[in-house]
Amino acid sequence: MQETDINLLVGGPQGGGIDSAANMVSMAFSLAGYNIYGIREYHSNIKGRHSYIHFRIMHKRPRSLKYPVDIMVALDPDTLFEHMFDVSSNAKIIYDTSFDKFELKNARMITSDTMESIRNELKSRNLTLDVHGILDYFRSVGAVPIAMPFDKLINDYVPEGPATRYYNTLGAGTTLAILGLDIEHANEGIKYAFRKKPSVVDSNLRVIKAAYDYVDKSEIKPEQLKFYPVIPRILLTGNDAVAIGKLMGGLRFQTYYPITPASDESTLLENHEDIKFLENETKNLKKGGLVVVQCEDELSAVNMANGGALTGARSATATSGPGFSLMAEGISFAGMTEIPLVVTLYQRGGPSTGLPTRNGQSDLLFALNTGHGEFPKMVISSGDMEECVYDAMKSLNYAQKYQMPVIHMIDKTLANTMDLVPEIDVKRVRIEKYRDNNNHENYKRYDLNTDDGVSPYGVFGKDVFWMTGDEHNELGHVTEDTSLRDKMMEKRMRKLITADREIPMEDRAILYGNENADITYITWGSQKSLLLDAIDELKKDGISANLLYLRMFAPFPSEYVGEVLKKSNLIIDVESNMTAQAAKIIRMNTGIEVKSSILKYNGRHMTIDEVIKSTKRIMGKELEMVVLENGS
Amino acid sequence: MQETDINLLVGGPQGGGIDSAANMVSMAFSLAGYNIYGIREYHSNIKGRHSYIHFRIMHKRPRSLKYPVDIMVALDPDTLFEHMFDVSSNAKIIYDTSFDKFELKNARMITSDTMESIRNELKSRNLTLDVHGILDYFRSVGAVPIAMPFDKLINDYVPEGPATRYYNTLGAGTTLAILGLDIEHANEGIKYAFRKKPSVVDSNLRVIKAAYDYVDKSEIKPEQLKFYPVIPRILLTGNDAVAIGKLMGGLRFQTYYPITPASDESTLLENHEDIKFLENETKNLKKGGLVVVQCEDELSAVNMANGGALTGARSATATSGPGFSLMAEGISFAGMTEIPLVVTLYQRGGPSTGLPTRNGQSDLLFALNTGHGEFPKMVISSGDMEECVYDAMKSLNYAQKYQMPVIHMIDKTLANTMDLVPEIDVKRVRIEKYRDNNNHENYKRYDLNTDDGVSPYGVFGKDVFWMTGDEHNELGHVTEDTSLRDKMMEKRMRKLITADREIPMEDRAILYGNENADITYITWGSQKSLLLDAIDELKKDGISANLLYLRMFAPFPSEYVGEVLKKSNLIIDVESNMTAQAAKIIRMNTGIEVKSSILKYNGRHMTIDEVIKSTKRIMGKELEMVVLENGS
Amino acid sequence: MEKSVERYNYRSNITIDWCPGCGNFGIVSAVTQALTDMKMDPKDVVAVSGIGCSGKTPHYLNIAGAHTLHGRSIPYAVGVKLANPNLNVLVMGGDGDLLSIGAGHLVAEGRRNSGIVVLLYNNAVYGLTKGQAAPTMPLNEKVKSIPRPNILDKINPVALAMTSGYSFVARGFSSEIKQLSMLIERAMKHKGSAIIEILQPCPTYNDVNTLDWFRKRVYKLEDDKTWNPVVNDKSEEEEKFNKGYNLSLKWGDKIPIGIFYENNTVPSFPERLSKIVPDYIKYPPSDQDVSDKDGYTIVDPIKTFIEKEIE
Amino acid sequence: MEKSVERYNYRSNITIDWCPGCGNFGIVSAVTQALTDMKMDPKDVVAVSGIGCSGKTPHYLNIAGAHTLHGRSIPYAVGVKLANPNLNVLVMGGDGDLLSIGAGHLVAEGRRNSGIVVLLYNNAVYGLTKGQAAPTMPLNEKVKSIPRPNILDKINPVALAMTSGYSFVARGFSSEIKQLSMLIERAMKHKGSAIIEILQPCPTYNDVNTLDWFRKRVYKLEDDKTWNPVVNDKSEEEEKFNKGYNLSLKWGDKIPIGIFYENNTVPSFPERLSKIVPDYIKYPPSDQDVSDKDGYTIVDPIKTFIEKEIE
Ligand SMILES: Cc1ncc(C[n+]2csc(CCOP(=O)(O)OP(=O)(O)O)c2C)c(N)n1
Ligand SMILES: Cc1ncc(C[n+]2csc(CCOP(=O)(O)OP(=O)(O)O)c2C)c(N)n1
Ligand code: SF4
Ligand code: SF4
Ligand SMILES: [Mg+2]
Ligand SMILES: [Mg+2]
Repeated sequence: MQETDINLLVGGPQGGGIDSAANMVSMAFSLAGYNIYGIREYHSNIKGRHSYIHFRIMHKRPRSLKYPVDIMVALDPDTLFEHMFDVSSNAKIIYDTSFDKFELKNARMITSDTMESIRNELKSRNLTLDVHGILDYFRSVGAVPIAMPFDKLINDYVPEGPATRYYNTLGAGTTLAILGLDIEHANEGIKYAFRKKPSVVDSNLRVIKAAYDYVDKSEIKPEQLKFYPVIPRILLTGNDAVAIGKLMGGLRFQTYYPITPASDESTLLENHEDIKFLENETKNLKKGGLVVVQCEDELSAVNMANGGALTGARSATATSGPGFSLMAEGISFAGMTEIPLVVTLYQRGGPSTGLPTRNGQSDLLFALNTGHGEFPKMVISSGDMEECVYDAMKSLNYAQKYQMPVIHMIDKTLANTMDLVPEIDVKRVRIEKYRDNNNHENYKRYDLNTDDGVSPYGVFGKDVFWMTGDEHNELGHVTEDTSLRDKMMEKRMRKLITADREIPMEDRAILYGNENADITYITWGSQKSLLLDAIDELKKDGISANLLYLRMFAPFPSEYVGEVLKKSNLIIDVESNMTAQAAKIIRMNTGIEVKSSILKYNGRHMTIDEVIKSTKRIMGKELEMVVLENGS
Repeated sequence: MQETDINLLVGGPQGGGIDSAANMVSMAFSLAGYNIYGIREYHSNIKGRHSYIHFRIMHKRPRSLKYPVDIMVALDPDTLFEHMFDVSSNAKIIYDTSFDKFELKNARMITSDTMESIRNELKSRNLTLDVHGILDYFRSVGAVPIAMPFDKLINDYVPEGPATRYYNTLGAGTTLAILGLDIEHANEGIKYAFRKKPSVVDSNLRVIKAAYDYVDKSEIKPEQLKFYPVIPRILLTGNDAVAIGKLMGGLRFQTYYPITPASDESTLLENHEDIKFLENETKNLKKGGLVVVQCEDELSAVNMANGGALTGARSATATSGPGFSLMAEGISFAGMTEIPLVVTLYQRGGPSTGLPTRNGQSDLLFALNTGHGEFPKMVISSGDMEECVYDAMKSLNYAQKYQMPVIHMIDKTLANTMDLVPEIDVKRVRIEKYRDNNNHENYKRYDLNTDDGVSPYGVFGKDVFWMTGDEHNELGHVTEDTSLRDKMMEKRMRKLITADREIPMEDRAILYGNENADITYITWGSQKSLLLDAIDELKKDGISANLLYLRMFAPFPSEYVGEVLKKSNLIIDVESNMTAQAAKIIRMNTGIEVKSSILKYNGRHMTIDEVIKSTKRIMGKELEMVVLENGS
Repeated sequence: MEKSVERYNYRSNITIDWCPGCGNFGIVSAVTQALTDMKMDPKDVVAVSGIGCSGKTPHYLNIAGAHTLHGRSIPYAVGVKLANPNLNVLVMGGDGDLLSIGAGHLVAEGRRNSGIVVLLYNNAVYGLTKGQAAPTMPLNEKVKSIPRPNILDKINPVALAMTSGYSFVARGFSSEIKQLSMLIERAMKHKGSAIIEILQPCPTYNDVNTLDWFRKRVYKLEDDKTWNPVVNDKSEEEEKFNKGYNLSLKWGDKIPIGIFYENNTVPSFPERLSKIVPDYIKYPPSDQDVSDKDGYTIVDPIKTFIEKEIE
Repeated sequence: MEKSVERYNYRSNITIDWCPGCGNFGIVSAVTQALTDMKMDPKDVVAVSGIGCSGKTPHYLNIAGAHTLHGRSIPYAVGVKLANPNLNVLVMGGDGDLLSIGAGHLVAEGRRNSGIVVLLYNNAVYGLTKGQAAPTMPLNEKVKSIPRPNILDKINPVALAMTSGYSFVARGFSSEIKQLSMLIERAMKHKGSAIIEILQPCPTYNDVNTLDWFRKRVYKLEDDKTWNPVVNDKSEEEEKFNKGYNLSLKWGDKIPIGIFYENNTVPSFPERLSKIVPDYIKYPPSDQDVSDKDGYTIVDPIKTFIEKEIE
């Protein structure tokens, strides 16, 4: 029997409970022993516009998503139109009977541009511009629309209404019923999804019952789903994972200004200022809470975090592109004054306000070169949940050890990925502290007598010292002396050489797969796990591929990357941007030009089908660069 | 007879009138038919700290400075100490008799770090730690100290005092007298230097007389200076030159927030809001003044300039590193919304506040990659006065033609260089306007129907249209449609390809000198003219060198640069930064690694002597990278 | 402001994607009402916004619109206004936009008095980023979108605007459309910079300051016939300023809406510039020729910067 | 603040490079006087400045010093204060620094009330960048360093601070060292955030507001024995606020210096945080252990973020 591999899409209006549906489905499947992997797509809008979650459910842990999907749940008519090309033949499409009368032109929330292409598409197929037309289309490709009387069903089980509030649960519940999940799992899913709103649990449970009863009585034949034993896991998004990692890594002072998709991290932290500690042997330690400050803007956020770090507190901030642009000056200051600062940079679709809720990997060169003048900084990137957790810890470590700003990059896709992660290992990463000052009498903040460039770190409250963003002497006073200036510049930059020497290669670049493959993929960020899946897929077609996965851009592992690529055959760079930024950085550091690339900049997550198809086009020399287009 | 080539240094306390002295000397020499080239060095301080001007005077136009100097004027004792290594054997050193009793330890304004190295130096030579010691040192190397009773002399000629106010004129006047300049030229110099303070002209003229009388009566034998006919020239600094170019180029709206070394440009413009027009044929044109706004900060400056540009006004702002860091978000917005914005970026010593009044070329990679997301921008750089003028005009042209932000880079050395420039050519650069909109009925701000990526530019006041930093459709309304997104990204980036195709190579990269030289220098910015002089010098030693001079970093002339460098032998990169940024950009774009470099990051201007010496060390394979150290 | 149009639809045909019941709908109505009443040529009015739910407004209006950056609407608006002082420039900003990230510009504009009209949408939350506390939410207030009572105190927009130097300061309410449109019209006719704080329910995130909550509390200043906040002579300035300011501090069971202060004796920035910049109003930066018929500069660099020439 | 020292020299041995006659010398004297009077342990006081002539102050003091970025001294100070609420944090900022580029932070700090002490050096110019008009220079004023009368209006620092919510607001004069040191001491003892506008002659650039000009005009509020600006009970708040505010508008032949307003009923941010963050004052962020003896985390991720676990 083939392994279960379900691709599912739940779509509906923003504010219509897609999130709860996603949480509920995830929990239900995980209780049946499955793993899930999902990504949310939504507009920059509070209520009404089209939003959806794309899921994949497997027993082994899925690491990528795939089109077409096997089941689609449409909580509004817009979903049917928006995803007309996203379903497989055979797919089941669950929707509300009442949509039947709906005309495309009344779908107010579909933007005019998208509307136009849908209209053209339907017209070209001679289909009517309404739900009938789209259903005809689905049928024509072999998909199976399943109409359900949403309102009636809900009213029967939850007479107090309003029915619209339960569409999400009904849709999700029906999906679970069809997929053959036990109703108990579905119920647990509800309890989890609404854990913060206990008052609505009961009514939602009744809706689940409605869904199961309906499927039971209908002609639909539920799947035979195998159940597996459950192992402990945590359902995390990238935002969650970074928050957890930061707290574990010793973060005690976080500043932020709200911005998508970064602020979910800070909000989570803000709700957990009351830290729970491990019990063993921490009895006599000085334990306190976490301080999270919502600032007036990002200028304040970055500089306030710098200020916090001056007291010895592990400090960080988190933002995305527009906020990061405002932080350049503060980052340059941290570099100059050797402040351990961590900035978590959540990339979204740019430039400017861009696509504020969509994916992008277009801030890499900016992060690498941000801030005026020359100063050491580290730029690291995570590509999956575990890396989010442990890299967040390591970022704080690096910042402390090398006394410099560390930019930790996450992309929106990863931030909004839902993944079931096996238990977190509290002993995986050791916490490393700054080099302590033990000369309180004659403390020199910027002691030049250091081989590795790192001077002992004194802190306000324990030491009297000075610091300034002007060029300074060892005491931290302003100087314009030419030779001291040279020495200070060299001392600061030397720390980067130290970091380059000390940090193990597996934290910087990893070659996954066979050294002698036909294809070498290069990537960073959220495409990592997708490409690992792709390599497995390609193997089935007899194509061998490996992956040079980049995790650290400064200091850049030039030598290693150069060596790997020199041995490579066809190199394909895979990035969610337009200008292949990682490839540029590779060329700048190694001279090697990567000619082939698979790029995506429409703001949506990459899916494995499009990557594999593009790979084959590149192998067939049809194209050097392929731009991916999946997603609604 | 050898050509006159005088290297002169006038030093004294900040606020002590060094500027006026410089202006006066320049004007006096220029009236004698000479050319001058001078650079100011000063602390970030208003009054008291050491400041100096380093000059070179020749009949043919000098393009670089040289140590050691032939004459040094010390307006305070500090100058003697600070410049102990900067004088040639034979040099004349003019100073005040009263300094004689001065002890080094009383030189409060010498920073402790510099103080320490001077002290060590004197001690190691067994000299006393006072003016006697330093004078002994000067005598030991063959220099000629000339003591003058500053106070007495001034009191005799300007009894109303205070004498200290006239030290600068006395020092400068004495220099002119010794160098054999006509007193009439000196007097004209005074009138020019104090043109804005007519009330002090007379007393300064009397001080000039004092100086000339003194030299006359002394044993000093003035030089025999040849006088040349005078041709019309303008005494410009880089700041002036950019201001003039901008105004000629059609600038009518400039915003700024004060910052060194940028604000002199804006202040000059602010004082000339009343534009004077050329008379021919401009009778019926709509002519008005220039608006300059001092803003509350750089966030306001960049965005207000963007706002101004939306009305069709040619708009710009000017700043240096710290302010530029704050402009990243506004530049990304200009890129996204296709606003013709010019930012003049005056580089100073970084990072952070750094060396606020010193030189640096360390903002190049930042400028190139500034702002989150991917958007087209142009980065150009000027290297001498003429380029400042005409590049300022071209920047405005490029911004208009390609509707994108243009960053025009100047370094502090160039900004504070004093140079006599032959008349400005008002017909050198044609003014190019944005592509006009002539479809006012159905105007689409971001019309996709364009081969070169450039859509007609409508302006507020003439057209109703929308614009947003979000991804948008042709009308300028927000869209998140995937295919429209791709098209808009491609349209915007296409403009850079257009610019790359249209702009002639001489505006982007120039190879000066013989194609087949032993050495190929690479540089940008203020080292241009110095290296041209160096090439001439080296020729005398039988060494052939040429210069690949870079003027445009985005779009980068990769092909041309690659071709030139492929043919080169020993390539030496010369930059005023630590990480050889231009060389990195070259490698990123061509794959070619430039291994040898001459770098300077102590904040002071490069001098030809140190460059030539370093070149020879590199040729002798003694070193690959040389760090320059001249300057006080 | 001389051009005028009859029967123009100031609403664009873009779908509004604000939540049902959002106070912003009322603001759009009031703006279009004012423009209609003033028969404003749509080319002569520019709507400038930042980022937020409020920031979407310009797209919904059929006048020139710039939807700019979070917090930067005022610099953009001032840029437009000073480069072309003949335009009417409206700023539409959220309370987060104008009072948090943009507070520095809001204060600076008081000193400049460029002649823009600022509409400050006060919903006490950051709408578009999911309901965090905005600078207008009082200390210890708990709305449904925040997990614990607000730890920051509020700033009073009317008091801040008056202190900063705005020469026209008012407060409106998004459901009092007639008064609001009157206020907008008055603000647009005022020469200096004007600001109108607009109380705006956000039913999605703010369940304290609801429509009803406001309805019960607001009262109109102009209903008191003795209320005259207009300064036409410097001698009235101190008294009227103090009255308006002290009144602005009232907040609670009764919330005054209307004009708090209008000072016609402060010259606007364009008026100040006119004294320095030749022909500023006639040929502002937006409207000049910068080249001759052959495309060359018309500036005489030597005469303009005369003192720099030698010989 | 419990530790204290006897006979400590709070002046560092760094050469001061301000111009002769600069008012900043008086400010340094007043600060060291206050610290001496309070016997402050130098490790417990942090001086935070921005960029400007004013920004150099921390180097001249023998206490912990952070000379930060132009306009950002308040965020830095707040970062230090909130990460270690047991420190005394003094901000030393220019009028350009705090009221122009940093005005947004100045306003926001009123809402936060973190308990920092802001010394605002008012010389009406941008000293370090050669004398441009600062936001404290009135409209049409012409000092020697600007080529034409000021085209921007001034902002009133005391009025702005009160409007923003500072719970201690005063004005001093750099030549009234005794009063100024008293004001600083009072401000440091106040729990919430305090601000002191300090009138400071800049003889190099400002030839209008000279030492004499100020000398002739200033008078001390405390000389009027009936003057009591301190609010210890909410009921006094409105009246005392209005009095202080209205007084702050007086400027001309007579300029009041002293305390305008002190409100002890507004909880400071550390007090607010103490209610949420466990052991905040005892073990603030600066003072916690974050790893066990083997160097591993002491945080239990599951218990802390419990709702995220499955099974
Ligand atoms: C520099 C920057 N920081 C943060 C954001 C994210 N952001 C978008 S809207 C918004 C706040 C919206 O609140 P408000 O200004 O009150 O407007 P409202 O949505 O309530 O109308 C924020 C913080 C951004 N777009 N840019
Ligand atoms: C971001 C940034 N912009 C501009 C500057 C340049 N700058 C240095 S000091 C200063 C103003 C100083 O004025 P003020 O704050 O009043 O201090 P003062 O010198 O008068 O004490 C400015 C604009 C800077 N350092 N950083
Ligand atoms: S979130 Fe609030 S402000 Fe935003 S649209 Fe919805 S109701 Fe209006
Ligand atoms: S410029 Fe003014 S403020 Fe600065 S040091 Fe000199 S006198 Fe003081
Ligand atoms: Mg709001
Ligand atoms: Mg000042």
